[in-house]
Amino acid sequence: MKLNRKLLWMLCICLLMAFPVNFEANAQEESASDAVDTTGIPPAPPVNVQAMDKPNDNGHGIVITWEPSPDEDRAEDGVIGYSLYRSDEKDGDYTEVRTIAAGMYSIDYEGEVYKYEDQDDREKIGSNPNPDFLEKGKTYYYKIQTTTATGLTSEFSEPVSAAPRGDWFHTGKTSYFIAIIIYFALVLTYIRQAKKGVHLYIRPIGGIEAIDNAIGRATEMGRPILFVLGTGSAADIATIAGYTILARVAKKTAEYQIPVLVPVNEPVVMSVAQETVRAAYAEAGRPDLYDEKNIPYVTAMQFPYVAAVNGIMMREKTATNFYMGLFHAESLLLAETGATTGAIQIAGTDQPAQLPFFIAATDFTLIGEELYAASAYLSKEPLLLGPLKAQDYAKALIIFFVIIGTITLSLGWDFVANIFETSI
Amino acid sequence: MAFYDNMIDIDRRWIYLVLALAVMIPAIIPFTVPVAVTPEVNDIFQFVDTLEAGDYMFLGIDYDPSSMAELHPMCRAIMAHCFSKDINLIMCSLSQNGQGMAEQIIDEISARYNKKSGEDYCFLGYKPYFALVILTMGLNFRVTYPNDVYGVSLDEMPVMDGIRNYNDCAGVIGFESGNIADAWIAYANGRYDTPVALGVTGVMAANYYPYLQTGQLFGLMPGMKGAAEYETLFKQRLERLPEKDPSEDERMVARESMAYQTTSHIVILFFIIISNIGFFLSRKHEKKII
Amino acid sequence: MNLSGDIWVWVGALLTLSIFSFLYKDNPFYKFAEHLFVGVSAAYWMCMGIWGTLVPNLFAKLHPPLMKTILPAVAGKEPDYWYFIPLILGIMFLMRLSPKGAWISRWALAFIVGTTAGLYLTRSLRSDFIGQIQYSIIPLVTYKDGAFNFVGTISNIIIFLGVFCGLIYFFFSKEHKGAFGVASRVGIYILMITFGAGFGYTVMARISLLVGRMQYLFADWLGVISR
Amino acid sequence: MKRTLPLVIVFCSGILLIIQHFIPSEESEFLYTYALDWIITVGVYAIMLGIWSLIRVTVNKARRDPGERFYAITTLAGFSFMVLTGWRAESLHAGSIFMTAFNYILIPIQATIFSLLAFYVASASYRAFRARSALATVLLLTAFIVMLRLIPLGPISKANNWLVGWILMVPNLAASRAIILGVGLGMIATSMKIILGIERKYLGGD
Repeated sequence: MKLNRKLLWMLCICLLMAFPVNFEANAQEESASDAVDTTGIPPAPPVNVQAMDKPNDNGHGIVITWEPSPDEDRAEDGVIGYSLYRSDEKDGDYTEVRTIAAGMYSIDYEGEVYKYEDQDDREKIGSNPNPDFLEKGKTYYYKIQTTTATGLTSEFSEPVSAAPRGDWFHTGKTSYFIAIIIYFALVLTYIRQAKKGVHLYIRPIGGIEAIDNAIGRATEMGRPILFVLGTGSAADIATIAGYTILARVAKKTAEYQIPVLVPVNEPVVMSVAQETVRAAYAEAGRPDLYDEKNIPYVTAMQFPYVAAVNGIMMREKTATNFYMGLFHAESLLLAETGATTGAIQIAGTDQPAQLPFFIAATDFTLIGEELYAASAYLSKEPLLLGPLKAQDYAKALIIFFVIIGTITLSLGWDFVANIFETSI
Repeated sequence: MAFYDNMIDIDRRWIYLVLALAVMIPAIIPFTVPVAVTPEVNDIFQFVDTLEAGDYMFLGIDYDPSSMAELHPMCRAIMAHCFSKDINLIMCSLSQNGQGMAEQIIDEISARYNKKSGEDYCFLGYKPYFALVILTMGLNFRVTYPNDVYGVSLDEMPVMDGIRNYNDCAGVIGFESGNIADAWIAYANGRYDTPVALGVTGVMAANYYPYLQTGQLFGLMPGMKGAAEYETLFKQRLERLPEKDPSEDERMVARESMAYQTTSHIVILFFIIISNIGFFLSRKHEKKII
Repeated sequence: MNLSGDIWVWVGALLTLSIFSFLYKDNPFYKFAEHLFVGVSAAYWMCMGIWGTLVPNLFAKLHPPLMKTILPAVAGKEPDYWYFIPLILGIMFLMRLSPKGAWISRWALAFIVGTTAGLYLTRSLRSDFIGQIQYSIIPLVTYKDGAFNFVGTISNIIIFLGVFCGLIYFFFSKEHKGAFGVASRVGIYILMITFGAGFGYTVMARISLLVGRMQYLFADWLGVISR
Repeated sequence: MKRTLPLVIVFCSGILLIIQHFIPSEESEFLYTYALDWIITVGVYAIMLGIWSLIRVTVNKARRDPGERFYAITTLAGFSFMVLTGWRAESLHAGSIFMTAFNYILIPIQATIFSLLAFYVASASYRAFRARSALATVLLLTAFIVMLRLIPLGPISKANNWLVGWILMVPNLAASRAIILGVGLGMIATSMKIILGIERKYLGGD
């Protein structure tokens, strides 16, 4: 019984709470159907008009935002457009910049906010001055007028002003900036450690022994070895990795006294390659065997280069072909010709698009980063080992962020994913 | 030497010869291969096909001359399809080198279907800053393009009478060889909710499939094969029409080239199969000896 | 049969056949075409470099009136003296030809290498690094039209595992043993799928190139088929 | 001086370009556009350098090696012909002898060398795509499935098309990302080493 009374009370309270709400809703409906006819009455201007310098730009942009006119959704003759006017004096002549259709709210804001970026950095178009050019540092005034479907216009909104200025840091790129600093620190730390002689472990890379075996085979057959450094420039990382492997190959060939042919397609690559081979021969104690003619410059053009290298393979009957560096469409052209001469072929490149062809046509392929790792593994140079370590730890960081990001995003939180969102 | 040893040791020159013959066959004995139509291409076709005469479509002819081989057939087929159904077209060309090429194809197809600029279609031409152009066209075409490419004011054109922006068009189909494709998705669809479909080069295709999944694109035509699929559907449509159509001599460029692709792919797959059979037989035999 | 009467078409056709002859074996015709190609392309790029780049991008900017017969559009422009820098750099670059002045050419090389290194760094950072991480963070469970999407979910899980195992495969600081080895094994399988697909997908484009050459021979030259 | 100054130049130009990336202001835009334009211009001088080296090698070959003499002269003749016909700005317009030679000598050779790839794709897949091991089988099967999409097989084609789309969108995407991430890290590290003067092989020997 006691319980029942409690229930009754609660029911009463609920009813009391519900009633006024219903009542209000009814009242609103009535007032709407009772609406005054607004036809012929000019609309109100927009509210909360603001102008500010456009962030992260080169200093020729102003952002104007405003909220809808109260008359935007009125039943009769609602607002259909907002016309934006600009002047360089507060009370001067205003010229129309743009009309924005009603309802085109900015996606950058929650709720109903309009945004227009007035931006133009061209002082002249052809030889005529550009009327829309915004001068850096100069103050511009803006006002807005609304228009209804029947063409009625409102009063102008109160003028607002802003001066465009150039920015000195792009805040949208903060995550890049932090990533760069962290990575810079990692690379430098590990290079220093490697230089100090700290042992940095690198796992054996499958196929390194394939390089030595291939050289051995050329020796047995008494035929030359071909080493192609690709069609990249001297400063491309794949070419740099190529030099290191070339040094190893050249040293072995000097010991076995077989020539290594290195046709190149860039003058600078040629001089580095010559230097590398000369040093390797000296290290092997056979500087007398070094012949500059074996490392010729062929031509800088891609297909003529391929035609010439294919010719070398066919005519010199090379026993082993190495392709280590940056390759484009020539990858398969070279590797298939090499296969027809019966040469053993070992390739390595960091170009994902060319890897399928090397995988299919050569005997062994170093995939992407394996090329860098192989060169570090073979040379044990601190300058190569250090960054490889740093790359490994950066990868670990990436795995960490991807796992955390994926888990949080799957649970419906996007804050980790948003770290990597950047405005460009 | 057992026959299976021959199977794994065919001289490469035989392979070259057979492939060369395979590529020549369709040139000597022309034939067309049935093209399996993928849903993403079919969606575009059905979209256009359900429109009524007098409806509007927007075409973005935004590719460079270097990707003409793949994108020209697509553009040609869709434009012909629209004109054959008396759909009005509004077109732009947002790639710097593409306008002349776009003009060529418009002249060709419009002449075949007897369509006139200003009455049945409007070619807006090239304007720089493609992202801004795509954005402002969502407000009104007249903002960036007061005139069409021939200098005629949009206000004086019967075809543009009462047509303001994408809302007045059924949808947008872009033919893209670069990052303009992203702008159509982000602005025309993302900002204005316009239905967008794209024809892209074969190399780009893989990157745009995800947008299909999310519904940001209502269709996608990838490379030569996509073009061939559309041509197939269009051809079927033409055959179903009762009256004789001026488009009977419509050339199905992409479909024709699929014949070469099919014969040569058959050859390559055939040799792969041969080599694997030979490989298994010889290995089996080796085991027996041991 | 409608043989072409244009001598240039014949030149093109004979050169095409010479290159194709390499498929049978190396021969003097191929060797001739190869050597001709090297010479002609070198001269072509040189002329294009001079008339297409040096003249409009350098000389016309330094001294517009001098170039007005070639480029009428620049006639009224003011000279831009900033362009003395690339002119000097270019001359320094050519110093490589003299054994004594070779060291000066390193300054120009240093400018090119430094600038490209800066560009590469920021570009890779955006497209290969931050961008790839951003796209790799995807929800594992997906819904389509409010209902659980089975294929989408499986696909996203495979993408996640693929990126994870692929990165493990390229991890060099730890020997690939145990669970680590399993992940790296999965990584290499997914890599192979990619390479197989990459190979298969490009075949179509390569065949198109061959068809183009065949059409040149049979339609433009021999005229046995219509194009 | 000979060794240090280039490293200073590398450091300054590299750091400037990196900093530029984070500064949206007009001064920074100016730097960026000019630097790019200058590199393109200086690149033309590199072509000249290459041509000089080519001519020297070819002339030497013609002098010393009677067997190669004919071919060396072919190269030199082709080169001189193009230089003589392309010696005026107008010769770059359509219809000139220079452009005709480009269209009927350069383009056919280049396109034909490129089209050899069609044959090589065939012979490489015949040799390489054998089910030697589990890994090779995976490679073989995906390549096979992807190539099969161009052969009409009725209902099988439909399923196959879906599968090809899925392979491209899912495993292909994942593995490419792993490669690109690793290569990108290497690229950034090398750029850093170059800018800081740690890596200096590209400067060549003395």
